[in-house]
Amino acid sequence: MDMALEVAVAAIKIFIVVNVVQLVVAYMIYVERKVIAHAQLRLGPMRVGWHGLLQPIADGLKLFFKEDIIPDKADRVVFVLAPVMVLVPALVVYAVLPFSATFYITQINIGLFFVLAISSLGVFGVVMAGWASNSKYSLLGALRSAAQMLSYEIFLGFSVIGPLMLAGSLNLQEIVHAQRDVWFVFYQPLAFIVFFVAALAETNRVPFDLPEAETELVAGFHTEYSGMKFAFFFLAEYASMMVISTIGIVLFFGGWEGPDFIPLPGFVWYCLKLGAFMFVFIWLRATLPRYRYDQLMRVGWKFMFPLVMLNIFLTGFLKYLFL
Amino acid sequence: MGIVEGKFSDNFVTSKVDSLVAWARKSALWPMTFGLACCAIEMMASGAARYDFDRFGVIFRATPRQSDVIIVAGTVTHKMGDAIRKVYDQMPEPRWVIAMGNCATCGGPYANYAVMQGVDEIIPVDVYIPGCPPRPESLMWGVMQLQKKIEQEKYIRR
Amino acid sequence: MVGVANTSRIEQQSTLHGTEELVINMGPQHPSTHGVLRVILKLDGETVNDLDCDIGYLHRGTEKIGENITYTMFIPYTDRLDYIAAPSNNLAWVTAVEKFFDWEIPMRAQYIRSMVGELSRIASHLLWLATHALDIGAMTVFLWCFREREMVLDLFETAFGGRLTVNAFRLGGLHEDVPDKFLQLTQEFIDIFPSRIDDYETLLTNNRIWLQRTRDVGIISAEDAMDLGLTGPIIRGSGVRWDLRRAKPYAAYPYLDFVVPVGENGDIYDRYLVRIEELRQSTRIIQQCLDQLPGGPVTCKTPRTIKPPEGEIYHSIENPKGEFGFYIVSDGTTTPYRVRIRPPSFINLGGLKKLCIGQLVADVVAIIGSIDIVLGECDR
Amino acid sequence: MPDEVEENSEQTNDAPDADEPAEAVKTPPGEDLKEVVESAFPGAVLEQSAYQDDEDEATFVVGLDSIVDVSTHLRDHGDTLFKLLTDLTAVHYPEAENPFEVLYQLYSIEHNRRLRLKVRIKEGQAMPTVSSVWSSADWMEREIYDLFGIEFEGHPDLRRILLPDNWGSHPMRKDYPLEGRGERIYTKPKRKEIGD
Repeated sequence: MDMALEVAVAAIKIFIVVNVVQLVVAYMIYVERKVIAHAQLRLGPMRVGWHGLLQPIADGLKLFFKEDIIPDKADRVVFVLAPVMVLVPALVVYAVLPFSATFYITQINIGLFFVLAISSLGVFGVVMAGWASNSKYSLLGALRSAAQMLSYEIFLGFSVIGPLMLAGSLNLQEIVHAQRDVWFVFYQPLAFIVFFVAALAETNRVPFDLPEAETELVAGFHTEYSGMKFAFFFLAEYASMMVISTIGIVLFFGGWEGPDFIPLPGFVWYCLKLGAFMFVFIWLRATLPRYRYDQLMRVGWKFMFPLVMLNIFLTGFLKYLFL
Repeated sequence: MGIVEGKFSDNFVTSKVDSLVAWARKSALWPMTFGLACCAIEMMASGAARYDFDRFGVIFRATPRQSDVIIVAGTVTHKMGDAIRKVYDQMPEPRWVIAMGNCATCGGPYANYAVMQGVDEIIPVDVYIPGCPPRPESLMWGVMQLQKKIEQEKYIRR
Repeated sequence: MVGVANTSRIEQQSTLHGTEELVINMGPQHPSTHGVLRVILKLDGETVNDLDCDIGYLHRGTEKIGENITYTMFIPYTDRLDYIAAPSNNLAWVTAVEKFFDWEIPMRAQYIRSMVGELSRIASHLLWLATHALDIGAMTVFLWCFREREMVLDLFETAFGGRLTVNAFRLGGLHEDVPDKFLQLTQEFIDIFPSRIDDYETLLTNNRIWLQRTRDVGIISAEDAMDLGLTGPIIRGSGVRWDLRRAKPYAAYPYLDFVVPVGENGDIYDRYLVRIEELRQSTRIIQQCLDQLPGGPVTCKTPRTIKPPEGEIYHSIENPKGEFGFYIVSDGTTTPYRVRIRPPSFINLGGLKKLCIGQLVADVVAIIGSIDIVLGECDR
Repeated sequence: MPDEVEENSEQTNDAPDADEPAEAVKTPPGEDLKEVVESAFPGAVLEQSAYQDDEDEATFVVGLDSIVDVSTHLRDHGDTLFKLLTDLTAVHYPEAENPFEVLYQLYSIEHNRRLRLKVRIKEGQAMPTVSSVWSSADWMEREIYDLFGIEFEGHPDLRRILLPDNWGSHPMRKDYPLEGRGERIYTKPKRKEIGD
């Protein structure tokens, strides 16, 4: 009986999280359009609902009712599977993310490992999309994307080792508890820089948005996708942005915990931090030009890699000395 | 195209769904950037700060697969004709065409051997916008005209 | 993406080479080619091994039209050649036709011509900066540049009634005098514009990513640039201090003081710096025009029908894109016998292959941006 | 590199040229250039003219055989240094004995001078290419081939450049109509399947 109850509670939680995530992601796109518009002295969506508030819903509905084209020369099965392969890992990761001290779907002692493992599956979807489209732009976009995501995955993996050593656990909740006094970003600034850059590259954001470089490769790997399948890619991109931001918050900014002198519920703290993270992502997009492919790789291997190695070494050394 | 074509008469459900779909479509018109000549510059100006097409939910997409409306902005030559037709064929239904400027409408001042006398020789046009080139305000008028047209379209029943 | 109109040298070869190299086709409708240019690239990985341009998607037969209409009627067609800097083209055409005659153009008209010519240079360079930055992924510069470009277009609207295609000048001077409000608004624009140039430079000039993307990319030496016939900011970026406003002065340029900026390395970054400096110099020129602007009539006495004597002339001016000239053969009637447009974009684009081979795909986009082409005048 | 023209108060629309010092004896424009050419290739300049004796409009008519040699000489000689081929175009005179005039508009940055070379050819006669002298001639010769139908011998890549391959005629000739389908041979492509 307990078992059944547990399953039911979990199912409800999953239902809430998945739907809320979709909605939040849709509105994140709206916020991005608004923020960028104001950075560029424009207004952004204004006509659809009050200040364009219904814009994401209109976009979504429109895409839903749009004709769904599968190109003649495409590999049909893979073509259809690819958007699912991108979106599902991005959503599955939410299973272990702690939104507050009490609100999470599940808590496993290899949480961080799980996140890294699942979120890196997304790259398969991208490669599949590029290959199945049978278009050169898509293929080039997918190749770039794969190379970029694979190499920055490494730095991302190494950059979380510092906080892990400090927390001594892979469980996301315990990592947050370990930061009750001081956020790890103060102990681990180097790791945070590397993490942030790698996060930008992982989510294909400016200045590392090469796979979708509109002016070079039309729309990158999803050039041939239309309608809902395209919407899937869009949702997945923003969902994984939220995942990465949450990981950043958990590892470096104390998760749902805030300073004690401001009594706010944990979930509010989480939302505030997430909003700040997202804002920085959008801000960068409004400011920076794009790196070139080889420069991206050079930044990764010649700059980030030594930096993150140095960080691990220093952390270990200092921990051995003082703790 | 209608889902329940010829099955029911008009009723509350179908008309409400129709108006919802029409609202979604008219509120999220994504044009394909198809700048050909002078009008393209005015089209870019429409997307820029002063005129800001984003207010209407109009954002320019680079690939025909993800766009709803193609704004033919500029002179269509015979050499370009094939390409326009191909792009139009790549767009998913429902799709609309705006002929921006005199050249796309009727050849404009270029009545000669190289220029196609209006893009409607190859693709069906929904809205014609006069001007050489039309000011961004005119383009906005054209888009609003298209929105009115979309409002009247039906999806569930035809 | 679309359109296979002309056979390409590259496509033919690719069948021989088989699967070794990837041939991709950019355009004719492609967001980064600034209009309807088709570029066929042969790639080895991301490196460009060979390149072929296919132009003519905007060939509107302007030269043929010119043979069939009168000299005055052709002025609006020149607007639509380099539609980004329309008054400059008007200037080229009217000064070319005036070369047939010995009219005394009033100084007020000459100064206004220079001033409007420089305003159109600003408009053109702003559009170049906007699209070039967008190609490299900097989106905000695009919108900032359009903000100032709108101001320039407003000035055109005040003076001539049109935004983009203004039909600004007439043979023998101007159609009518510009309103005082135009001069006043121009002064206001000139006052704020230098600080706006600083804004763009803040975003780009010392931006590490911008430097990495533009420095030592697309280098061309002065000798090569001359061999390829490149003109305008490109040849100046390679260190040749040559500007037709100085070399063969026209309009009011003999009386105006300005510096011709040059680069050193001839890479994209130098062309960027040259154009930014030209923006500042244009501001200076306009300020001088405003200060020195004489009064008096704006048009000289011209015959009712323009009938140049038999003969042929070539006259060119320094357009924002490069040397823009007209070769006109007159047979003594009211219509020209032959109108040849010397298009800077067409000839500058001819140098693209030399600039691109051995570079990366992403650089091709940046290089096309740095050449600053406009297809209306390239294809005519 | 090039000498700047400081004192240049002459206006362009005035006929006399701006750069040359006042001449005591009236010589036809481009006389010094003619001497440079004639010293290497005697008799190469068939005709010499200039509109209203404007120095910038100096024009030499050159023979078909000597155009490449004369061009190379003018490019390399220290007194001329015409390194920039500004323009290369053609004019069609249907009634003339040699109906096609091919023009080479040269410019020397070092000396700030212009010179026009002309070659008159018959219908169907091929021109030698100057793309080995100036690379910029490559595209301009293709354009002349496209619009006038003049062939260039030895051109590396002579294809149509502005019009589609299947055009079949040369619109800038005087006998080609401005409007109408005329002699155009052009077939619309067949409608293709969606997604092709």
